[in-house]
Amino acid sequence: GKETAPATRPTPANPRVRLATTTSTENSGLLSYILPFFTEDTGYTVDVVAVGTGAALKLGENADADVLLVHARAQEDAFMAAGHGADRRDVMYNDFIVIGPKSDPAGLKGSASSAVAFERIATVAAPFVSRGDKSGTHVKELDVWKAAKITPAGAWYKEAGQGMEQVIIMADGLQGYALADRGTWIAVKDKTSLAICYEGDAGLFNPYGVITVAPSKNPAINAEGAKAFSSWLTSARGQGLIASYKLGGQTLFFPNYKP
Amino acid sequence: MTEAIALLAGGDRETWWTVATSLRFSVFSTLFAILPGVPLGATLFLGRFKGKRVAVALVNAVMAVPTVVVGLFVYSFISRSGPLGALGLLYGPGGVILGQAVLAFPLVAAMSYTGLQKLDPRYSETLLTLGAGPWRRMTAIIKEGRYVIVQSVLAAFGRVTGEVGVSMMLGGNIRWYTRTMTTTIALDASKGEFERALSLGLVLLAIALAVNFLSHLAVRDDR
Amino acid sequence: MTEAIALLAGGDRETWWTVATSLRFSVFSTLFAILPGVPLGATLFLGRFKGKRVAVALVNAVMAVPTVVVGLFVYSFISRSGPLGALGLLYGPGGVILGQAVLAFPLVAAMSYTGLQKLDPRYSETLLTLGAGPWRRMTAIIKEGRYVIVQSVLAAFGRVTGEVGVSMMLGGNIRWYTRTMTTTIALDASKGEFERALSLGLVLLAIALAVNFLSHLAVRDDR
Amino acid sequence: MTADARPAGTARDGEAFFVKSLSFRYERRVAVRCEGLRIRIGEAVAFIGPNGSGKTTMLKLLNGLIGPFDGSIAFLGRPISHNPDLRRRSVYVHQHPVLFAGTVRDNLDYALRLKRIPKSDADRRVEEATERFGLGGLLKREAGRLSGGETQRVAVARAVAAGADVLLLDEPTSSMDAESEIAVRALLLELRRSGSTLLFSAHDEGLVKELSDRIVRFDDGRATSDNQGDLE
Amino acid sequence: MTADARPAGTARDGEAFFVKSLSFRYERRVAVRCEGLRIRIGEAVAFIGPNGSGKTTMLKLLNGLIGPFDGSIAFLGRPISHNPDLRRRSVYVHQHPVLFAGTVRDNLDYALRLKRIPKSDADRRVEEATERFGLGGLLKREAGRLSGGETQRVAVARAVAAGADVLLLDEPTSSMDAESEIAVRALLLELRRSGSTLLFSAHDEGLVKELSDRIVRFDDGRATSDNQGDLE
Ligand SMILES: Nc1ncnc2c1ncn2[C@@H]1O[C@H](COP(=O)(O)OP(=O)(O)OP(=O)(O)O)[C@@H](O)[C@H]1O
Ligand SMILES: Nc1ncnc2c1ncn2[C@@H]1O[C@H](COP(=O)(O)OP(=O)(O)OP(=O)(O)O)[C@@H](O)[C@H]1O
Ligand SMILES: [Mg+2]
Ligand SMILES: [Mg+2]
Repeated sequence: GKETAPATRPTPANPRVRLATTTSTENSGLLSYILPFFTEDTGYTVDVVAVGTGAALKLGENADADVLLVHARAQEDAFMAAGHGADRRDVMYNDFIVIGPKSDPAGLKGSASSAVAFERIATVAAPFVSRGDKSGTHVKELDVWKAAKITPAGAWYKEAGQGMEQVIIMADGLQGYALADRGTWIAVKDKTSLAICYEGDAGLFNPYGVITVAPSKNPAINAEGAKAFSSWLTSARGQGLIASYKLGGQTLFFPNYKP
Repeated sequence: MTEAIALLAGGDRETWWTVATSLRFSVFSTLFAILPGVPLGATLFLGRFKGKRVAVALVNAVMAVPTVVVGLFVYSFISRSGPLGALGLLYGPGGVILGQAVLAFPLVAAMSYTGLQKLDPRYSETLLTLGAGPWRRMTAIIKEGRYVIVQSVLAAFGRVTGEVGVSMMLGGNIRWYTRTMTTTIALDASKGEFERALSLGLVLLAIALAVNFLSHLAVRDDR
Repeated sequence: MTEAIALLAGGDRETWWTVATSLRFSVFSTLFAILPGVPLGATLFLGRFKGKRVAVALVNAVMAVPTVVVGLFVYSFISRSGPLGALGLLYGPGGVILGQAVLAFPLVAAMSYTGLQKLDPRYSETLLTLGAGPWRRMTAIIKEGRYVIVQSVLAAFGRVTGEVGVSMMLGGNIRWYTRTMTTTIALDASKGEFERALSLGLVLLAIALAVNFLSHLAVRDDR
Repeated sequence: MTADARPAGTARDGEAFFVKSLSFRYERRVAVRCEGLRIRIGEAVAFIGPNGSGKTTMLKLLNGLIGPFDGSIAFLGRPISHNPDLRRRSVYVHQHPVLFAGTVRDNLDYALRLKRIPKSDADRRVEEATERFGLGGLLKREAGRLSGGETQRVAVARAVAAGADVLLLDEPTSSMDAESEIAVRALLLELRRSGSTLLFSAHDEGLVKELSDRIVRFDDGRATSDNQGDLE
Repeated sequence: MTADARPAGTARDGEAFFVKSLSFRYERRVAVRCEGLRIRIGEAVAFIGPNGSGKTTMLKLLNGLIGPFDGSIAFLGRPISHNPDLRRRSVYVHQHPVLFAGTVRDNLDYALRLKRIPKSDADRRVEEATERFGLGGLLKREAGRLSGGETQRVAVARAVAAGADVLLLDEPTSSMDAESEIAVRALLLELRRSGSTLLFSAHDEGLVKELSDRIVRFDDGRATSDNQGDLE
């Protein structure tokens, strides 16, 4: 773009911020939507490295990222407790849903809770594709199985060990069920023949956090940039933009920063 | 390194199972890649037909196609809505083996062709003058170039053992079913378990090393 | 196919940019892989030292190491907390090029070695008897085996152009910075955009094909 | 068979090769040029000339191993391209021959199999060749590891055993010791007497004098026969 | 230099090769066995014997191209392993030589460079070799594409031009035409007169008679010299 308003755009000393995040924020299109505004407002460009949740945290631990945007509350807390992070803030949330064949062979619709829904899947041994990768989604799925007092095992339970998108695609290929986050689902759903079979359980809450990596870990960390990103994302402007991002007419993420 | 040894020696049942599965897939897919690959390489070498140049370049170029594209390509055939969907190969061992064979076959052909290239032209002339037909010439030239052929087979084995894209895409990395060394490694890497991933990489290297040594016993370098 | 053409002909700026970036990375990394790889291959061929067998097997076996492991290995050096962290190569072009070179270098060495293998032993004997030292013998044998060397370089180029693991791991697939054809394809495939991924795969194949043809003009097959 | 019984354009009675207006080039340089040459069945013809004059090239052309060329070459009355007789009835032995992987015996057996000699006949032929060429000690040896002269002896034996009746031999005794050379000469004389057609190149005057009915001289690629009337 | 001035165990005055209790095997078969052999500087020695008797193997052993072996071989008074004189002063030419990529001239130049002949000297030598071996027409030709005899001529020329004074030639004229053979013979005679040491294998009696001071006979791997007193 042309430098129409050079005076309004700040020029930080170290203008590149490196964000390690999970694939869901990148692939849902949220980051592509909000980051240009961030650059406009602050002068920072963000290098987005989209990886698995665990890998994102590991990159933070190794100081290879300046700031993280992830969704795995327990691991995030452990990360902070170990002193790897400087500051953690809630940013936004969406929810998990159970997807499956449109015909819904296990009859999940109208289940009282997610645990009940899972129980029905296990009862008819309908194919179920699990993330199996210790991601936030996987941890949540295991919680639900625990709540249903079921240890999933057998040929119907496919522990896939892949990313959210791939698991949805596999569930489609196998005509089975899967637990998915709504953001990724909305982004991918047109490529599948699946439908949402269960949603709305308060237990299926999926919160995202932004963590600035402790600057003391390495001199190369762009601490100012990380802070700027974290503050901007939790500012009224950032929160407003998150709320305004829609895909196919649907809101994907709900801002929830509380100072 | 120590972790790699610990993983295996410690008798982690799942690691051993994964190693065995990887080997099984690789051996079968290499086999299925050799069957068309070696004769194709030999035919490219012996043949004097139009479009030979194009064929050679094509076979060479296929190496640049990412494994995930090969995976997608095969996927379009074996997916439920694909022509071979009824066979139910997707997300099962059959799918992985088929995909890996499709991946390795041009490699085998290209490397066989290149290797045979350096064979003394008097061999094929002698075959011709003694009246060998196309089939005999092919088999004889494969025999003369067996050292080179084994090298190309080893390379193919290495390639399928080490690739991730096809195994992920067509096998689905399903635990106790289609999970291989490489998909485990990819999973570990995505989980941030970098040390474990590296250790498993070393195990893979050790396996490949062993296979290489064994093959040397079978066909000795005759220099 | 039509979509592939449409993507390029339609002048999608990002696609073109990605193609150019891929080529840039591949060319440089192949270059850096050749520099140690070809001499190593030739040395393995000429040398009569202890442990040669092990060295050859090792170089061959490295092919079986998944690219993501190579990526992790290099990562452990260029991570900010690694020994080369200060160079700031991670998640930049430098990191990808380094990683790809590390990936391709044993391939170049192994293929050069195997190719030279079939060279008439009288060549090295003649060099020896004429009093060529190790360095001269190496350069002369590379010249005699240039056709084979070019083949191995092409294979390396194909390999780095088509690999995903290293580019993903060390480049981070950052848009307008380190995004390559293969990482784009991997991303598309993961988003379920199979047609687009396949189309880009075809583009990649076309590029590799072109490079193969060009190389044939440079070094003609002298059979 | 009489010439009259054949359709027009086929060989005259007993004509092995008929070459006309031949010209062959490796890249740009012309390596062989021949206005006309007729070689009758049963003839023994020596190709002589200095190094690089085109003898090897001509022998390979006559056996259809290299091409394409300008002009025409006929074998037994038919063009050599797509001529089934060529592979069935003639064989070329390289100046410096190569043997296949396996033992010397494997090499002989293989050649016989290629020429479709029935198994019963094959064993007898191998035995005969072994005796004639003094291969007794070599039969079980690895063929790729023989000395230069041994290799040449086995290669000629392989061609003869395969039973082709048109032999194209490129300096067949150049690497042989005196004894083998005498034995091979005697053998070739015998083959000639029994009606085989022999074409061979040689620098050795003794071989040429003893064995050839006729000489074709090569000079810088130009092949000319001593015999007039090769071209009508 | 006098023998007395040297430490014990070194060569007698003018001793090129001294072989003792040599035995060499390819895999299991013994290919060469020699109780003792002494070759003086300036001698011309012919290696003769039937095919496969070990001539090539012996020449390669003497030039340090194959190994390991049992027994000892000394060149100019020192063991051939790690003997810098070996590469500087002696050269072996294959029975069927190969030339390097590039032109014939490139091949000559390259050999001279390897032997560290100064540039000024090199051009003169190439000219000389060209004239002596009649290479005029070949100099600019692609070396890999020459005929058998041409290749052999260039290979011998390359070795001679490189200025080694101990030449090991394996059947050096076997593929050559009469004219080249005469020229090469004359040249070798001249080299012998000027003090070079010549070891060559041959089946050609003429070459042996004309050129050799002495004969070493090979029989099934056993090398014995006509000259008594080789072993004290
Ligand atoms: N690479 C090899 N491996 C095994 N055996 C070999 C090898 N090269 C030669 N031989 C054997 O060693 C013996 C001596 O061979 P060599 O080549 O020295 O014979 P030669 O006297 O030079 O014969 P020629 O006159 O035919 O050239 C022969 O029996 C031969 O078959
Ligand atoms: N593959 C090739 N490419 C180009 N030129 C070649 C090739 N082979 C031979 N020639 C050239 O063609 C000419 C004829 O070679 P040819 O081998 O027929 O000679 P020849 O009469 O058999 O010689 P010799 O007695 O040395 O064996 C020579 O000038 C030679 O250099
Ligand atoms: Mg010739
Ligand atoms: Mg010999």
